[in-house]
Amino acid sequence: MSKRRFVMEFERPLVELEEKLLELRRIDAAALTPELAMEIDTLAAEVDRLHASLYRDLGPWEKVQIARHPDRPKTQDYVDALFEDVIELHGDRAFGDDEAMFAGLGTIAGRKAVVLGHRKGKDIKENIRRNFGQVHPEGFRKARRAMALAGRFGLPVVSFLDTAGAFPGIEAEERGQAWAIAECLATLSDLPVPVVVVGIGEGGSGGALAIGFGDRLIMLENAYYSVISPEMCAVILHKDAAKAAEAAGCLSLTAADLARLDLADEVLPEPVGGAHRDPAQVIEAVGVAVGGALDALATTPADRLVAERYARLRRIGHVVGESGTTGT
Amino acid sequence: MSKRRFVMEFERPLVELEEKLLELRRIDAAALTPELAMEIDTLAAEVDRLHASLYRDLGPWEKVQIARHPDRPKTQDYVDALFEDVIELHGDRAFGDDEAMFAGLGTIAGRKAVVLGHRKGKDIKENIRRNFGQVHPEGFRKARRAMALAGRFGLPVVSFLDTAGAFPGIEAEERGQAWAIAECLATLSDLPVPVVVVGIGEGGSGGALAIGFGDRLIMLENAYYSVISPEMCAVILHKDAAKAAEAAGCLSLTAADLARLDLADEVLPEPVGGAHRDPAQVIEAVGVAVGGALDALATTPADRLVAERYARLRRIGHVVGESGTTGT
Amino acid sequence: MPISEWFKAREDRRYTSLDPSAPKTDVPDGVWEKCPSCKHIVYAGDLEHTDGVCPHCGHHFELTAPERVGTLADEDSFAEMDADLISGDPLSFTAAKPYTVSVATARESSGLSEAIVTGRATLGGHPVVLGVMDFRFIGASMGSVVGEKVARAFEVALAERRAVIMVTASGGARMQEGMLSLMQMAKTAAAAERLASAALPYIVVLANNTYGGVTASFATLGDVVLAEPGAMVGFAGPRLVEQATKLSLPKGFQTAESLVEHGMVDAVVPRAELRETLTALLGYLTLGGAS
Amino acid sequence: MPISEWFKAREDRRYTSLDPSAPKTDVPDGVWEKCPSCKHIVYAGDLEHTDGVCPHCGHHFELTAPERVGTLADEDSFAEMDADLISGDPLSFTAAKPYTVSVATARESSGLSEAIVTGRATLGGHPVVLGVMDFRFIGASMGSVVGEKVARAFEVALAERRAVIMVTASGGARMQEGMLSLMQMAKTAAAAERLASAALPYIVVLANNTYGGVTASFATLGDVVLAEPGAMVGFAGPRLVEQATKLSLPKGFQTAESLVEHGMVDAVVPRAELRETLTALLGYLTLGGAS
Ligand SMILES: [Zn+2]
Ligand SMILES: [Zn+2]
Repeated sequence: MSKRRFVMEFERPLVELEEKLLELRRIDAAALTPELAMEIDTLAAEVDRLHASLYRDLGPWEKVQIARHPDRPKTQDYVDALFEDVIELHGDRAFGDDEAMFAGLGTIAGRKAVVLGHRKGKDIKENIRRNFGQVHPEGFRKARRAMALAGRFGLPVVSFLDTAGAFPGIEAEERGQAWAIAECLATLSDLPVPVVVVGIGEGGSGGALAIGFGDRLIMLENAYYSVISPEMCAVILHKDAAKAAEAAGCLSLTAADLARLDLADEVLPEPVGGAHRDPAQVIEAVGVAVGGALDALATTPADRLVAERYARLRRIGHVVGESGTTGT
Repeated sequence: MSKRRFVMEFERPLVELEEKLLELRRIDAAALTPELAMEIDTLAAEVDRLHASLYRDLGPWEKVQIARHPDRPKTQDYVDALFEDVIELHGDRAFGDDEAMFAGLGTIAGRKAVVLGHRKGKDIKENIRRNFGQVHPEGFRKARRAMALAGRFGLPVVSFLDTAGAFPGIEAEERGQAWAIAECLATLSDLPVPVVVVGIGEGGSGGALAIGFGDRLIMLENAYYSVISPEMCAVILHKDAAKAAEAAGCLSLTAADLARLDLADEVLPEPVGGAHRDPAQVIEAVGVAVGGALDALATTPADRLVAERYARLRRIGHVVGESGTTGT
Repeated sequence: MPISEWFKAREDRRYTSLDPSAPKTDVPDGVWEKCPSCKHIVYAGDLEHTDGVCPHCGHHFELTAPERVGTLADEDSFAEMDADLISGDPLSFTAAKPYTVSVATARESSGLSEAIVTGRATLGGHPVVLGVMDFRFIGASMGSVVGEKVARAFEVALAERRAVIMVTASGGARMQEGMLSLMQMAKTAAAAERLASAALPYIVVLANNTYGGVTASFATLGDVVLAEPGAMVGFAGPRLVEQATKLSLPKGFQTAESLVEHGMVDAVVPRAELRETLTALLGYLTLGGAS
Repeated sequence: MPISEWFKAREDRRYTSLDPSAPKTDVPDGVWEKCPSCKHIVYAGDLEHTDGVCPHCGHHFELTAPERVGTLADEDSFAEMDADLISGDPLSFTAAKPYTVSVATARESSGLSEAIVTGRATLGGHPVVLGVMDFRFIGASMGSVVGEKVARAFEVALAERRAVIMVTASGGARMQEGMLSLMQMAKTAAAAERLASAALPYIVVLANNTYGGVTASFATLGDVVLAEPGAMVGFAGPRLVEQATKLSLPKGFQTAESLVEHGMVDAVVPRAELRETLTALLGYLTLGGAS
């Protein structure tokens, strides 16, 4: 990589040691005293030790940081690598085309599908155009239009989640952010085709959920999916955004948490340090998982798909003192 | 009427004579010579003669002027007078609420219905708010939403036409004026409930048609319905808007023309001079006609309604050299 | 606690549907309240007669769920459902205070088992399932129990061919149940969609204030969506929008009135006309819905 | 005149679908054209090889209906329908000149019977009904015959379970047939809606320029709506908008590219990729449509 390496907060102690080591190793061989050489050896061993421990048993907050890593593979990377004959479909037919939302047709492992996904940019310029992956109502309405197309023509839906959340802007509110999300939820709920969702990065609240539930939920190991951002949760609980790490721990937002809560069907491991360390490998694993899910769902009749999706949703929730029969 | 009487172009010769007569009659009895008295009698007879002839056999252009008369009863007058328990429904659920389009629920002669209509204002202030009855895309989308509601809940649709046309504005174009109209047409075409349309004033092109076809078309005698405004037609044909009268004659846009072309099912007579001379009578006649149409359609099963509406549309058009069988 | 017990437990809080002669609001006789809108000091006894509408400026005070049920359901018609459903603590959520404590406190102070009360009722003679949220219960946030009760409300209506009326107020999804709360959005929207597919009517009344996961799920999916005057409704709260955009908010932002202008709400209906309007709407929307 | 005769009658105008070795465009060899976009002088022979796209700037020259059929339909696959349908003069419309004269002149100069050519074809192997409008015929305005041919196109597709592809260009409804023209909007939209109800695919290609009653009816009802680069598309024409609003129009107003930005069009597809894109789309949309 030619550009400067992006350092996540929790990596800083390691990176500082690495830089110190690099500096010591730049010392001219002639000036190298035995003491210095020993120090270098010690430091190198420490770096190795820290490297090994740091990325083992990452906490929720560390995973959130990895999920947000700017070099993490994005929806576009998955679309480009996994799908052939991609035709992007633009616009909501009412107001605009939201570049924070991808909608299109594509073929994965021979299966034709409608593809949806939140779109973050690769650099600041693209991020501004894509509003950092934060969708406006017209983006959700575009997604809904693509869902309807999928339903009409019997195409399964593959959806990639990677957003901090729906955009909390003035115009987004005025154009009915909540309405647009709710309509996506209703449409997804009885779409008569398989819906496979992949959490590839951030899964921020309603903005993720709008294209974020279906018949299978596949999560990357370090992707998160949460009812609220850890920062905002920390503000509400402690009036202190700095306590986001603690909040992240409370929210059960990691892929492993989702599997434990029976929400995720599959968790795909990432390379040590995160998906950005080896995007090709991760993308391939996602391709295999999506292909498998589509294969498994392909033969289910539409009405059973919809009935099972509803049953799946109906099971979600933790209720005690439950009455034996519904509503009586 | 306390406000100054609105004079239509074609009424001017009559109004000038009337004013002259009024002036003569103001002359002091003492100053009245026998010659003057005779002149007054002659003038009065002339006024009577002109009055009788002017409003008999009105030409298309005169009818267009009557259809545009500011005191002509408007959608709101019909809704207020003919419907009970009116609940207005606002908004398109995507962008805005267009005050140039009425959509709501109402009960006419015991029959519950969805009511639509273009809305002109009573004065300049209301006209600005209602954009002079010229609808934006959000107005058509609101109408479409109300149509869908009618379809879902088995409510017939009663629609009042009174617009110079869809608004030809920059934002109206940008928000998809054509798309919004087309979607109305598609939705109306297979709505599984009776659709009764009443031409009460102007029927300007696509903006009227968007809520302007169905199972019955009732036209007021001086209402018009046209593919293009006479003025714009004149510009295209003669590069001269002043030749609108001539263009109006070419376009077959009067209620009588529509009946002749088999497009209108019923033409309701207006008082001499136009509906504004006796709104209550005209509104009542419309109520009777709408009630009759709803009664007649009430027992038709939904699928037959839709099939007959399609057949009705398919018959429209004048084609020669027609092949015997469809498309072969 | 089932609402019936709640009624019994609080002799000073009774509703027209139970005892028309009793006072309607929670405020004890003789107490004065300051209207947040016009700043007038209002006698609580007067608020009882107006169903919580300020006699000076028309400001709509928030109603508790039982109060709201009293203003809407036909007399003696309300039969609560699922009153025994109670929140668990699936995430063992403990931050400032344990979630279990928050729930216990809310139950104690509100006298309700959860943030929504649902039940069969008639409204103007029409059979409905009525759901009413209560902001006093952890900001009427939607966790598993709210989601479950909403879903069951739609399912009962579907099975018995009733209309559904939801009076909403909520701060959003309940963060203490994490992703389980978020998924209640999908669950409730799915249940509403099934009702819609059966062409049964669903009417929403957005009350002050309705935000987040509730607005972005079942609360905006009504065939008709009404709002109370002055109700604040949105997805992201005004403070968040201000922070995120560094812009000052336009006048009337997220008020019911501006939502009508922006095409999101069918009508703003004053509380005094709400019952009548709902009755009329049910008359229109059930006509063909049963066919 | 059926298109087959038209092909025979004009030996100098042939299309890939009939004779791949023959030149494709209407311009005789050796003639030069000035590109309206880049002002380059373009050799007509070059335009033949590019299907009418300027080799200097990519400007898309308008194609005649037969040319367009040639660029899209599989070789020898196009079988025209309803070529014998001809306009009457239902209103006896006579203004600057009689309508009958306008029609006769248009037939003579275009060699077409009306402003749209429709027919069965295959496109990339997919069975379709293809409709192509031709601006030379009274501005490709929609009167009774255009409406009838469009409606029949949808009906044939419905009966034979084909996809429909419409390549549009039009000044709008044909005023010389008055209300009969306006009603063709409803008729064509109704026919498109019936195809949609049967889940058969309908794809539109908006070509320069498409306005008025055609845009506001079948031309915008496609499952997928594509547009050619630089195509001008709208309801009201730019001059009318300027007159009505007294405002200067924004840059790019009503261009295909701005329509994508405003959410109205799925994609702008260069002519060189159009056939391939349509083939791919048909592959996607027919998959489950037949079930
Ligand atoms: Zn007050
Ligand atoms: Zn050029």
